[in-house]
Amino acid sequence: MNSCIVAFCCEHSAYPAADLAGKLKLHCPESLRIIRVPCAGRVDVIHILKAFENGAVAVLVLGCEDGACHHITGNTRAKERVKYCNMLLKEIEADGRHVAMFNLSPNEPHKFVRAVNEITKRIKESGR
Amino acid sequence: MIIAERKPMEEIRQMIAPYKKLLLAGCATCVAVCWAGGEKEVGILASQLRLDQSKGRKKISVLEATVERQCEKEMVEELRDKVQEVDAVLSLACGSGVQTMAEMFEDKPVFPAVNTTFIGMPEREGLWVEMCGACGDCFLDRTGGICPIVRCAKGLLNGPCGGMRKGGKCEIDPEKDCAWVLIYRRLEKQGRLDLMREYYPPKNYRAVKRPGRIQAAKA
Amino acid sequence: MATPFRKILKTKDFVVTAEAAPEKGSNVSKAIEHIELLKDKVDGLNVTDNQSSVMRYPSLGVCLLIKEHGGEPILQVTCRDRNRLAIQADLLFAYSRGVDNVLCLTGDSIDVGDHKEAKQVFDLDSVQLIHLVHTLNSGKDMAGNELDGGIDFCIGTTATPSADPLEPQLIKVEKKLKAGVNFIQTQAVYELDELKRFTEFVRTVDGEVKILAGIVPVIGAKMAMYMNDNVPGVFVPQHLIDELAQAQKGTGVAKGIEIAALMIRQIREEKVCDGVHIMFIGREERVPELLEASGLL
Amino acid sequence: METKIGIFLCNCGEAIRNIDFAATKEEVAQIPGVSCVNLSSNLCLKEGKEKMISCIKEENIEKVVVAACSPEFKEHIFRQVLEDAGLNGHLFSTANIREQCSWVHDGDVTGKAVELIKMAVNRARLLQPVEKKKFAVNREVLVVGGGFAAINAALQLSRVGLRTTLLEREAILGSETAELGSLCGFDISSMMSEVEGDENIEILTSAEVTAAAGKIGDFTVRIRKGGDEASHKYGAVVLATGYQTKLALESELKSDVNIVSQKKLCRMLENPNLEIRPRTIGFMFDFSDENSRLPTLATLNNALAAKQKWDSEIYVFCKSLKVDGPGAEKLYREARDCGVVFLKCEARPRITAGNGRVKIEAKDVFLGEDTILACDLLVAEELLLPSEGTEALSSLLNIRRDSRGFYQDENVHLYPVASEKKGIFFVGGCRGDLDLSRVLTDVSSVVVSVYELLSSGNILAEVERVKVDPQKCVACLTCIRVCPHDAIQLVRVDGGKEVAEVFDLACDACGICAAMCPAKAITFQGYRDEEILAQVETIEES
Repeated sequence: MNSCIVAFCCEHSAYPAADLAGKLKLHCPESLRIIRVPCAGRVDVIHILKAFENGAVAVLVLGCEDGACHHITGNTRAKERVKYCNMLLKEIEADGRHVAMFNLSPNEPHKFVRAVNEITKRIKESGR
Repeated sequence: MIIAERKPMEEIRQMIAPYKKLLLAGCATCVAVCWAGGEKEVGILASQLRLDQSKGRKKISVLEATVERQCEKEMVEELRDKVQEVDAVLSLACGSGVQTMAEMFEDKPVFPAVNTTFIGMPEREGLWVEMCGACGDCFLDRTGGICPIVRCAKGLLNGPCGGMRKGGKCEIDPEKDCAWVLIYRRLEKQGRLDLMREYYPPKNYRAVKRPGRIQAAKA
Repeated sequence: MATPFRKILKTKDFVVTAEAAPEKGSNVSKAIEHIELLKDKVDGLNVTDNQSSVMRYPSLGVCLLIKEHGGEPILQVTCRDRNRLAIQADLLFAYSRGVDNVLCLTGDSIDVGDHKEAKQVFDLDSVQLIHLVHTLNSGKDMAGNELDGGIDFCIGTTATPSADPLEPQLIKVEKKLKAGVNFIQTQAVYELDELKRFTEFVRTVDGEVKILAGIVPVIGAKMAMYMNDNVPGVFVPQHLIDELAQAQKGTGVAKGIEIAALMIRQIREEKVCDGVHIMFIGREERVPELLEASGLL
Repeated sequence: METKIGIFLCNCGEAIRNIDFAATKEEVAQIPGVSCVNLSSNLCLKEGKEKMISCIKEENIEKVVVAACSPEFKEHIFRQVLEDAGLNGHLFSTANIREQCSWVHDGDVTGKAVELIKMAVNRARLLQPVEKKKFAVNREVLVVGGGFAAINAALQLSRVGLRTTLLEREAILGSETAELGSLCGFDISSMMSEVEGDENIEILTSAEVTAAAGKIGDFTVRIRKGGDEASHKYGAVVLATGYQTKLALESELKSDVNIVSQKKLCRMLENPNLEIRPRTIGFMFDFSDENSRLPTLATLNNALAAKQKWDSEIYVFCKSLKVDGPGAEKLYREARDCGVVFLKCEARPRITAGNGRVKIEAKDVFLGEDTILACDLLVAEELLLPSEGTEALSSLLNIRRDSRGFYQDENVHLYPVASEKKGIFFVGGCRGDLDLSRVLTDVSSVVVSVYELLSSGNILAEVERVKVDPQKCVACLTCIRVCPHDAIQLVRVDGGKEVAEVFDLACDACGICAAMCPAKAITFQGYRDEEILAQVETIEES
């Protein structure tokens, strides 16, 4: 099973950044699956856990920078939930699985690619 | 409102270790409102258990169900056929819900997945604080509406104790306010400090003969 | 045979008491050592009751030892470990063996001790305990039944003069005074004006009660900060901590004694209160040195 | 019967080369529920759209999936196509096979394209229609405040035909503005008469807000004036409550007669029969509060006035001089040319006062050594603080403030005048250290925003895009507390039970409430849990 990465991308920052990465012909791993959400604050713990249940190896939640969230507290909520998810995963020693949150602006495609590469590196390190 | 907190995964694992098929039963009232055992938490725990592949744990199948209130026999009855299908029930309701479930389905083991902690209120979303200890002999009229039985670490009727920290904080936790300082400030504001100056004799700790039983006069 | 504490309170102008802290275990040799050392040097020896909620040899046990060795024990009773039946029974037993001074305390909370999962009792609190002793003194138990054989305790309690905010503490002290106490042994005091403010207040409510200022010598900045965070009722002011921080290595104890002795002298000369209660936590053997340094021997 | 889904592929005029569209077409045709698959090379142009409309009508497609470029790019175009074909615009899902598939990977990516289309189809299958409706809105505007910003806002709002209420706490309007006027060199008397004369503006003086409720287009504000209180309805609320200043001085110096504020110096300058004229004057600012745009302007104007009137020696102590307002640089040049001495110091000067003189000790960065100046008069540094009642009003209106207590959360999307709550705006000094030119730009942007919202008397918005199911809601108030736009309130349903309800106009469709609701009672059309999880489930099939 290839190491599938699910990325919940906020339509105000991460999704346009992903598009820009495409326009600039930057390279991303093919196993990346982007799911568009109106705000990182919409991503709930159950969505992340279900992604793992369906075979994802890593889940990325990508939202706006602090102080630039279109919905003021969306990115902070997402950060709290990702922290809670990491705790839930640690509880069941699912160290092979990773969930991480990164903040970026819509004009930062390189940051988007760096986030994907960072999570891929973590997967390799944990030998999945 | 009853406040509860989910048990650590380690405890839950030990309880359900011998069983292959489980029913996770949530309750949509108190434990849902305090984010401990509602339909959403049932989904999260079920997902966690399915993902729990560590150290060769055998795959378990998990059914999910949530009833309006698990402390009502008729509502728990709706789960009868699902309970027949499984080896054990993991209830995310408060203690009263778990025991109603255990009573209704005596042939199946029923386990608690949450710890029922106290009767309280949310200070802000995500933070709940204890307000009432259900002592059966309410004392709030004499303390300006602040209960020293549960909000004072020692439950004193003639507070505060000598260990009160600077700034009116509790002896055991510098973050918590000393209940008797709160009472003092409120009674002072209302000009009713005589209530605090009054001597209160030892409390009747048997006001509710445990386990409590209340027979409504009209039924 | 030592003179009864109640008589000392009436006659002596400057009363001095100290503490004999029971140890963990049944070997009482250390306790006896402290008793022999202090019994003739002080007017009364308090025996702590599971101090800081740490399980130890019972307070009543050491009181009987003090009696045997001719000292004047003061039994400390807390409400944390025993409900109203057990406390009344203990008091009957204590009085029957000649221990007739009792210090009524609420007691530290379980969380500061070493049995952090024990069930707290707190059936009574310190004020209710004082009322209870009076009830026993009047020949009845709490349920109103007649007692076979009278009781007559000399009653003491504690107070925290440096509490912040102070008014709630003073309300409680007032309740204790109205319940009727013979003497007060305060918590550790480091600021003279706080002690003065406290004694003035007590005098307005009850003229005869004897006030003994609590003296806890501090032998180092680190210990002071530890006590501020962990020992209930102890608030070492910052200026004292800084002073201790400057003291060179090894002279901490001497510095602590020097500061405490200065405080005792001031209290005595300015007649701020009727005596002192020395609590040299963990270093009972240095108490004579302090007594000497403050001119009390 | 499966819902009929139509897939429309677009190879974007051969711009997408590494996807085999024939194979894709064949494979996606087998997805359950898909009734037709069309390939086009210019789906977003006129010809492509017409073919799409005719296909939808002929095949009576119920849900549409477009596999083409990014939705950020063309989503609105395709929604319009659906509406033209008689379908609800929401029954539309996209697969981004250009930017996020063809362009971002090299080599053949047909496999991934098929998966992305499967994801889009899984989501499309569950989509539900969302209607649009014109919501009537109240066209009256409430402007809170009585200063320069408030008056200008009221004037311009009434000029664009919106009835405005100007609410001032003090007894008279513009009490501080008069002094500010002379400080910053312009005449405000004409403005005052204009606002009193305008019958489109109702002025309520010595009045204050005691309660506020409701949302954009329907704010109910209770105002106490004199003895009685009355409730009024407004479509929007503009806060222009300004700021207040406090001398940044040690307490014992505050009472010294030789240390004054900018306003006091202003009065001294205008006082014709002033006995003694200060020979040397010292100014100080930008030490304890680097928001010093206004103090800089006030200092430059006062220094020039003092130079011309009294020809006194003037020394200005500051950490950095902020002259970014229009005309500020010119003022600074003028001041220097006529002999005002500027001293730049890192640390705050030490001030001692006594026997009629004020001693200032400071270390000038360029001179390098300590300079000690004894002067007759010191104009001390003033701290800019939110005006009285800012905290109370912000809790009444349930809006956020920045870290210094001024209005407007420090969020880039809110600048210049918006609040996170639709329909509430901030103008002028109440949201920070603004010179008068910036206040005027604030006013014009507020007028444009309010006009855009209220002018037509109704706002077109989606109906129940985010909806609370009254049966499942246990009124735990989590959604009301977490909604960043305060768009949810507790209402009593006809059965008497209180439940949460989302106010469609105020809702900004972020979905935070849907994620936080413990009873899963909130549905967010287009991004419901089922719709997100349906996309997640496609991973298993790959």
